[in-house]
Amino acid sequence: MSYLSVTDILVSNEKVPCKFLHDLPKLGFLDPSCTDDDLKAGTSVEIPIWLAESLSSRRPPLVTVDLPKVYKETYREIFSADACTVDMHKLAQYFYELGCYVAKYDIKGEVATTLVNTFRQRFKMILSASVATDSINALQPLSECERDHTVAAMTTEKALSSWLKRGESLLTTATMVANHRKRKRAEMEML
Amino acid sequence: MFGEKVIELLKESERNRETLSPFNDEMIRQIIEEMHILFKLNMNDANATSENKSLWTTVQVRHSALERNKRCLLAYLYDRINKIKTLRWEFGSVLPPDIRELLSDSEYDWFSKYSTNLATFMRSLGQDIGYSGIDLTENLRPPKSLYIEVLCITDYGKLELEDGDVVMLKKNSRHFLPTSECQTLIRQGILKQIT
Amino acid sequence: MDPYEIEFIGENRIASIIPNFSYDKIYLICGEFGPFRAGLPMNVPLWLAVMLKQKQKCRIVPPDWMEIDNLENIKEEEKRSRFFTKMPHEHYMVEAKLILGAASEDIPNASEIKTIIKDIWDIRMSKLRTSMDALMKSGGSYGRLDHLTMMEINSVKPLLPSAMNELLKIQMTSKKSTSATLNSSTFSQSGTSQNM
Amino acid sequence: MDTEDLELSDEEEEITADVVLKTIQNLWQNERLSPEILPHRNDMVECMLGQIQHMERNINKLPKTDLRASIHKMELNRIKYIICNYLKTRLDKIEKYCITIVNDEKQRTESGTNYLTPSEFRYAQEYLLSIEHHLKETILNRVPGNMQAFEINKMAIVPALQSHVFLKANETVNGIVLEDHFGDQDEEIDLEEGSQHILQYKFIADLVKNGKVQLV
Repeated sequence: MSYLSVTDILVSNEKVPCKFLHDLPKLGFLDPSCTDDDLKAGTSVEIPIWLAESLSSRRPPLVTVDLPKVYKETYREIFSADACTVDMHKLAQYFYELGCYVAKYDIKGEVATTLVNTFRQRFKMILSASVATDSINALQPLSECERDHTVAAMTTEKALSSWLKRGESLLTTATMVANHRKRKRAEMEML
Repeated sequence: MFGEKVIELLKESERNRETLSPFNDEMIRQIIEEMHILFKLNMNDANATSENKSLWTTVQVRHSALERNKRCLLAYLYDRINKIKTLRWEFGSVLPPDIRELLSDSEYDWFSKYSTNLATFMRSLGQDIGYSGIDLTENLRPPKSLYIEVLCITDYGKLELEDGDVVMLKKNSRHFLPTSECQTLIRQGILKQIT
Repeated sequence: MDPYEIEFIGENRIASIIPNFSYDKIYLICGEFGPFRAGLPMNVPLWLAVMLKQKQKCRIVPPDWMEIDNLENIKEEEKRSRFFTKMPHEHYMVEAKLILGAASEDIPNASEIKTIIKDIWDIRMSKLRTSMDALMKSGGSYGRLDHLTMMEINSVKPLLPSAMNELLKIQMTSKKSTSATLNSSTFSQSGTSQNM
Repeated sequence: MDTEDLELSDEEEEITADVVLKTIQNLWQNERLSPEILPHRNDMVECMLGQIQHMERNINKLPKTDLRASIHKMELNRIKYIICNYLKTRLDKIEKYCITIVNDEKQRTESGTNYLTPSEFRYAQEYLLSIEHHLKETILNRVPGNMQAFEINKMAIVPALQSHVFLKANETVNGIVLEDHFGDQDEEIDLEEGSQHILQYKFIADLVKNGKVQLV
């Protein structure tokens, strides 16, 4: 994943449970329930995955990373029973992306298998949402990246059906120009 | 938690993928200041590790936070660069004042450099065989007809056509023009194609 | 690519017209056409056929395949077959849309023909969705798609390739990182201290 | 109004304008659909630009309302669209992957197998410099001393050669190996002439470059 990717930065801001293996003087604030200045070895805290990754990859590691609950066995069973019933948006909007980060902390590789199977199963939801008449409801249970795929597919679908219907494509105002004009108009109306 | 401020900036940008927000100078300044504070704390604590070994761990946490802040700031700037590039292709080399205001001074310098570099490149196209260059901001859609009917959205003034004719583009006036000569004005929102 | 770009590519096909004017041969970059003899059929690129039709300079001769019995057979075959059947040509839909759009009065039974072609298209599109789902379930890394036309292939972009990319990415990062933790030696403490 | 037969160079055979046009159309289509930048074919582009120029001069001799003039103009607009879109597609890739492309191109120039035209290469280098300057001025020069490096390897965006693409085989190619990333099992397939497939670009990148397959 690219260093400059905004999406990856947002994904890696998601928190995961970690246990600190050493004392952390002056960093008590990392644990909202901690009143001391220092954080004691053995404390479990939820920290963003970017920090957890960086600390667990030090030699020796400074933290051990635990799986967030959606990647644990209870949920893995739900996904393998029927992944399509899950409202992924509520449960874990970056399910696959975060899953790719945490899969390495699952030595048995079961998280990896769950991710792959879940994506495969839920692909039909993307397919049907992309042609749904009630697109708002169809989009609702999808995770962030599933939504991106669906929105892209809807755009294709729309372009195709308007091509089938219309004779000629009209030349139009460029997107940014149009959006900025819209925004300006909205600002003017507010004044 | 570290680096939260810059995340807000990035979220905002992700929400508005097709508009540019004003450059957030103040936020950038605050984040850089936060980095200097973290850095100073680390310098002090790194020097004190001989007495308190566990300070070393703290130093490493802060170091990760510094790296993270740097990455976020660069990503914010790079994301804007891509949008500013689009401005060049859509508005042209002269930005309307209200758009110009959204850019920082350094960004405006970058815009000008980009624009110059692009112009140099476009001028070089076909030079070996006696062309005076090709404008790549034109011919963006597959051509359908030689002439189209357009409605003028704003008072623009005179437009001189290749054959020497001059048309007056006034608000709400309608014209029948060669597609190749009015496509840029359509993209800039000055004209609108009507069926 | 958007549908208009595929249409643009399809417009290079040769179509048959009957001009109502006479002219010498015309030498275009894409080839020479003519001479134009009023009342005599001749071949030109589809884009030129449509352009002349719009200027009322010709009639368009419907291509052989655009004929009701023929189309009914294609439709039946498409319904029966589990796979995609071979269409009259790569740009059948573009040709149909342009000719029926610009010159429906030149085509006998234009509206029935339009309906059958749309039916064939719809059958193929729904088959396409089913095959996409099957492809993702069966592995999602390779597929063979004979007889799909360019416009049809374009209709599954970016969804199919990007879902396949996503699947691959999930497989690679989740599995790769599993093996990475087992034998990893990332940066050392001394390396970090130099950075500080 | 006549199209001339074109000579690319002394050793090469004469090649007609319609062949050049078809070649450019295929180049354009491949460039649009491949994740990486493909070797430039400035010879073809310049050849076509020469044709356009020649044709434009002739059109100007015709009366403005002449039907033939409109037909020629329409054809020229179609060709200009392809050329502009082809060049712009390349420019977009050059910008997006500029760090990777500039690095690769330096090596390719040494071995004489460059992908970019001289002016594309100049453009890529200028573009990269301007980005570096801007990031330094706004951020890097203002952050703490040990954070100021412009880490070019980290910043590089690499074209995703593993992306899936659609292709049609122009001729039969046997024995394409679809490597399995997890070492489980490699698969081998044949591309028969006229058959269509969706697979990872990296397995057939060479076939795109030597014209044995066409991206669709």
